[in-house]
Amino acid sequence: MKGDRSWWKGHRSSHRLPDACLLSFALFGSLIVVLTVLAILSLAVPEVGDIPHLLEVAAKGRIVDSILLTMGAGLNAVLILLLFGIPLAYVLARVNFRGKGIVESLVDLPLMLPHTIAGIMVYLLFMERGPLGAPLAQAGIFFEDAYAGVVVAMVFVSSPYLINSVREGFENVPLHIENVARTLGASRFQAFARVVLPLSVRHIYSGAILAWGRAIGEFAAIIMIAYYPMVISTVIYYTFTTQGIKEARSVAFVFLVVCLAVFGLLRFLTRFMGKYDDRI
Amino acid sequence: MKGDRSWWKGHRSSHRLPDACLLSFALFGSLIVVLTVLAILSLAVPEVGDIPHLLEVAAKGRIVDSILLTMGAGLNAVLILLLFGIPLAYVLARVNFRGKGIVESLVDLPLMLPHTIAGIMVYLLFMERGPLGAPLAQAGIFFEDAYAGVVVAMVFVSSPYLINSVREGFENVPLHIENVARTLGASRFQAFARVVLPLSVRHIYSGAILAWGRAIGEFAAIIMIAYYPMVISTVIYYTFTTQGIKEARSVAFVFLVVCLAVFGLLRFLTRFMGKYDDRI
Amino acid sequence: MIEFDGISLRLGEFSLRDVTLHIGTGEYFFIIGPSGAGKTVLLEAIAGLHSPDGGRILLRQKDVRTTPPEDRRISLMYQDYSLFPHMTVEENISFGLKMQQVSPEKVKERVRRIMERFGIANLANRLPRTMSGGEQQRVALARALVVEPDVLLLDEPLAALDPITRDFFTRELARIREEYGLTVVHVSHSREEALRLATRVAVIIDGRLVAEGTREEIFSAPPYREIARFVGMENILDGEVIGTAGGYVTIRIGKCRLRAPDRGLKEGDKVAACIRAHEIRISPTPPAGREENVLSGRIVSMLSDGAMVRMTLETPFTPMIADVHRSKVIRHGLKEGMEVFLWCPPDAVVAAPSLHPVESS
Amino acid sequence: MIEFDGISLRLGEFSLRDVTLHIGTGEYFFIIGPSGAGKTVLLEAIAGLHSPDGGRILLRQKDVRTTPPEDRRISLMYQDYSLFPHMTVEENISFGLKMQQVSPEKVKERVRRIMERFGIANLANRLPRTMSGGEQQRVALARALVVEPDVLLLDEPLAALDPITRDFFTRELARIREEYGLTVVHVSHSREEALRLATRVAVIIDGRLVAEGTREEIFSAPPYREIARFVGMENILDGEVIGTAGGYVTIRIGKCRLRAPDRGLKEGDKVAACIRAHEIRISPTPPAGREENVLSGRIVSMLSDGAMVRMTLETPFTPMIADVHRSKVIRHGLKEGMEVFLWCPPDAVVAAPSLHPVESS
Repeated sequence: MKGDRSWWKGHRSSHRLPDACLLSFALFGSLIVVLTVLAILSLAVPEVGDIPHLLEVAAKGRIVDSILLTMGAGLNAVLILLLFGIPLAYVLARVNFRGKGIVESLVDLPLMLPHTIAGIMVYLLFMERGPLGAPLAQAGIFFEDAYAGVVVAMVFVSSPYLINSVREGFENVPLHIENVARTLGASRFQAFARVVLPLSVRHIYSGAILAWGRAIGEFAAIIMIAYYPMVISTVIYYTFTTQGIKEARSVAFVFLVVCLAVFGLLRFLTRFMGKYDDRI
Repeated sequence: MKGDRSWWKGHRSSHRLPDACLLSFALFGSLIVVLTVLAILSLAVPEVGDIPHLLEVAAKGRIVDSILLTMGAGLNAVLILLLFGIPLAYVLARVNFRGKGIVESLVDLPLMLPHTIAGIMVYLLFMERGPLGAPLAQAGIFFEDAYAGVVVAMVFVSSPYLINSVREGFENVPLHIENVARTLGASRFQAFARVVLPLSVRHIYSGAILAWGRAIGEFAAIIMIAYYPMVISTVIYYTFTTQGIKEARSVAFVFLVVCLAVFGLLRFLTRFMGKYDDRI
Repeated sequence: MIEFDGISLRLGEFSLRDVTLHIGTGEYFFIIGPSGAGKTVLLEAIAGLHSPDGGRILLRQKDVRTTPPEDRRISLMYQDYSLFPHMTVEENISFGLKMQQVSPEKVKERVRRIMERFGIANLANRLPRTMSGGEQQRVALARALVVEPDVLLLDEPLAALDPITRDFFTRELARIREEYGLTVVHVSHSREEALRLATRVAVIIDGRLVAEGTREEIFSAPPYREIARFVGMENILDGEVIGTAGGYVTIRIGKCRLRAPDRGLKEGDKVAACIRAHEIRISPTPPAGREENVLSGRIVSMLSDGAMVRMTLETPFTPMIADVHRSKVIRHGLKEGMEVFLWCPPDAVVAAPSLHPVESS
Repeated sequence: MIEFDGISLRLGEFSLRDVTLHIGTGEYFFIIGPSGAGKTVLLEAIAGLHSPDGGRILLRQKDVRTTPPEDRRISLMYQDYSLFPHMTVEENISFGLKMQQVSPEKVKERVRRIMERFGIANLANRLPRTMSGGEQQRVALARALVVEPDVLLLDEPLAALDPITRDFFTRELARIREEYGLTVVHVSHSREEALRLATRVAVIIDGRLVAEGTREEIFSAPPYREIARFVGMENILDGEVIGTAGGYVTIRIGKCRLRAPDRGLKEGDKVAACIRAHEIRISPTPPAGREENVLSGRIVSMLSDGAMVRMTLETPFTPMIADVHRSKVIRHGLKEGMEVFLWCPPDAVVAAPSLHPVESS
């Protein structure tokens, strides 16, 4: 390395240039970033070049309905996850119990599970003859090729994102603060509701965004139980196989723009949240 | 809450029982875990009950080939990622530069991108008429319905897992240690190779496992560019649509068992790695 | 007021082992010990935040095994103050009263009064992170005291303050205890704080209560070598008891002999002779009329900081440290390199055995 | 040896602003200042780990703008020692020599020698995390010195040690500097360490070098009020210069007047009169023949720690602290609550203006 360095040794700028090692690392590593940029461009450039066709695709009722369905089912899944995930995350953050490692593995399982296996599992569990699907069908709730099936698949695959993020938020609230609240007369639930929860708002919010993003992007697990109603991923795949890449590209681009816009908005809203958890 | 607590107040054990709040949280939160357990059981129980059929499926040449293909392509993707991801992760961990936020977003993009959009992007980029596919086809490398297409799709979707994990490992190595190595006469590359890299071994390893798990589980992005050769996810989906749930369940179970066995083995090997990064 | 009866408690890497303790009403009880010794765990056990694995805790003569922290009327203040970062000063102080369902008007009135008492009324609408350490400390105290506890637990309350603010709060704590009639349990590893505040002192090492007594007993006559080291006795000379007579023991250290008050030792015991630096007298000639506890040595270094001069001396067995008043140094013409005599009164020598006796020749 | 010429450097929340400094060969140069003042950044800039945004650094008379850290022959030791956790003690110490392509036999020999010098030969095959703080400290020193630097940078090297080990290493550092003929730059905020080691002292506050001088100049006659506070002057009384005559200034503090040596002040300047606690004499009657620098006060508290008694006194303007020898207390029969007179010689009063003058009436 010593020899390599000579080329900039004579440099007269007051800022020393990064050394040869860093530069070659940056050059090498940037190839991955360049790949992503190229991928975006190869999707975006032809679409932006043919705005009329793009608008035509975007205005199709089928596409709009599908986007609304996907976003709505994602939101639905996140609400269900918040209800069950927040208590679970608190227990995992604050209690040490025997078998905790197993519970943690089970929580993380959908992360590592191949998506089609997840799909098979959800189908087996919620199909009309399935152990959960059968009794619920009696109650009038159907999952096969139904909205509820989309939501259930989304809940399953996105649960680790929400739980782990919320848990991290709870763990970041110092135990000391909770202890002090207890000694001042708060029951555990009061301490949780008045102190721990408000101080974790940002983590809960960003966990919800992550889970929502994962949910609306799911494909494999959803098509097993609910090919219909078509979520947008299914529409993209269906269009690709039936109408070819040009049509599919347009649908994909519309969905990408909607996704980026919504994520951008959600991230922007984060700014207006309490910033207490930055500094505790 | 105060009233609720009375039921255990009379308890005489020397360990106080967890309070009502914690218990109800645990009860509520465990529903998510129970869902996962049920999902595993509904896949595993019938299969374990019909061992002969299972063995028959597992022994099919098509299944074995597909599993080997999937695992091998995943390994291939991880090796490519290590080559480019480690330098990128080091730069992100140690250098602050203008536009770093944008680079980080680009690195994370495949995480949040709906899988079918990722598939469209990879297809556009690497199809025979694509901006990268065309020149590489000239050089004799084809991606459409080819092994290289599987690998490229896997690299794209699993890159954030490796890069973020390795970066975290590098960030955990205190800058002070690297600084001391420099003052003792090590160039930046020597300090990286002799000090930073060995201290990040566990993070690199677990990042590689994560990326590999994500790669072998991918479905949507792969089928766009390479329906053939069939990775195992494609086989499961194909079996599901052509032969029904019973056959698909067997294939899924075989793959699940292989995955769990390999992950278990890989995690077990972690124990024999240097533990220095626990305590720095 | 607070009784520990054989308390054992494991909590990750910290533990308490068979701690028995009695803290009376109105005491200012100090708990000292090295970090990681289990001091904070002990406080938290008093507050009800951990349940002991074994033993009983009595509070106001009642077994509190099943009393949760919120029903114990004990306030706890940590070193980092642990203010609620999302609440203003006023909301922080109101929190405890609101939890106790005090009516809003009464809350307002009591909070106003205590903020005035602590001189923080002007901070009412500030958030904790915008305040200095001293201000945070005052808010934390007000929050702890507004609920009118009769026990106040302090976990290194002064460690995060600069020396001048620390000095101020040391006096403030003494005043508060009287004003509110509190029983205070104060965890620290500062010798100075203990000297200024404590009525009684307990020493915890490795989860065990190894000594308990008045501050004079612990600081002037530490019962064990480890404690002598911890409370900052400058000279600790390892030796062996070779005789006892008339309430004194004779300790052999190398070729020298030191007399010290007998504390139940017997011949052959390994002990350390511990001597504070300011108890050692230095003179260029053998001290007249003294035959015992005289050593010879050479001044290696002298360092003046104000009225006292700190000397390091080479002696036949170990370097020793002596603090001598500047006037003495001038009178005797003491200089670096000089051969001198060291003397100290037998009553200033503390014979302290080791907590963990080691085998040696 | 080391020259800073108008160095500016921003690094996250730390910054240096226009620092000019000259450290001569063989000096033991101390840099003190509150935490976050930029002390560590300054050391790292000397080592070449940061490039200044403006200004020049000269090392051995050469501009080192383009010299990377590995070519500067400067060793750096952090407070946490930063041993390589995956290498044994021997590998840690060998690292620098290997990087400099010294032949394996020579590496072995030089590492063996320095391990013996530091009494750590028995630790050769241990990993850092298995060792005590003092052992780690010795390994870190050996690793820094085996490459034979002529400059040693120390970042709070003693802060993590217990008092007794710290005392030992303070002496060790002084010895090492002589033995190796080093120029040492030592960052700390301990006054005691500076008093024992420094040949020269610089004070950094908020990234600016606000004072530089011999240790006597900085500690006995701090040029600014903030420094007086930082170096632990116990009494800091804010007032105003109302006259200058014969090399002395008169400072009005409330209704009292104090005389102090003139340091270029003029009438109307706001200054603080700073007095060390041990410079204050206390007597029950007005001191004979003294007309200046006499105040009246009342003893609020007395605290004895060894030979000295620390008193807190109420005076017409502010509480004051005085350290009085125990024999004086007994001779004058001083007691808490007593009305007394305070006196201090004009030469012991330091007139220090503020670094950041505030507007006041």
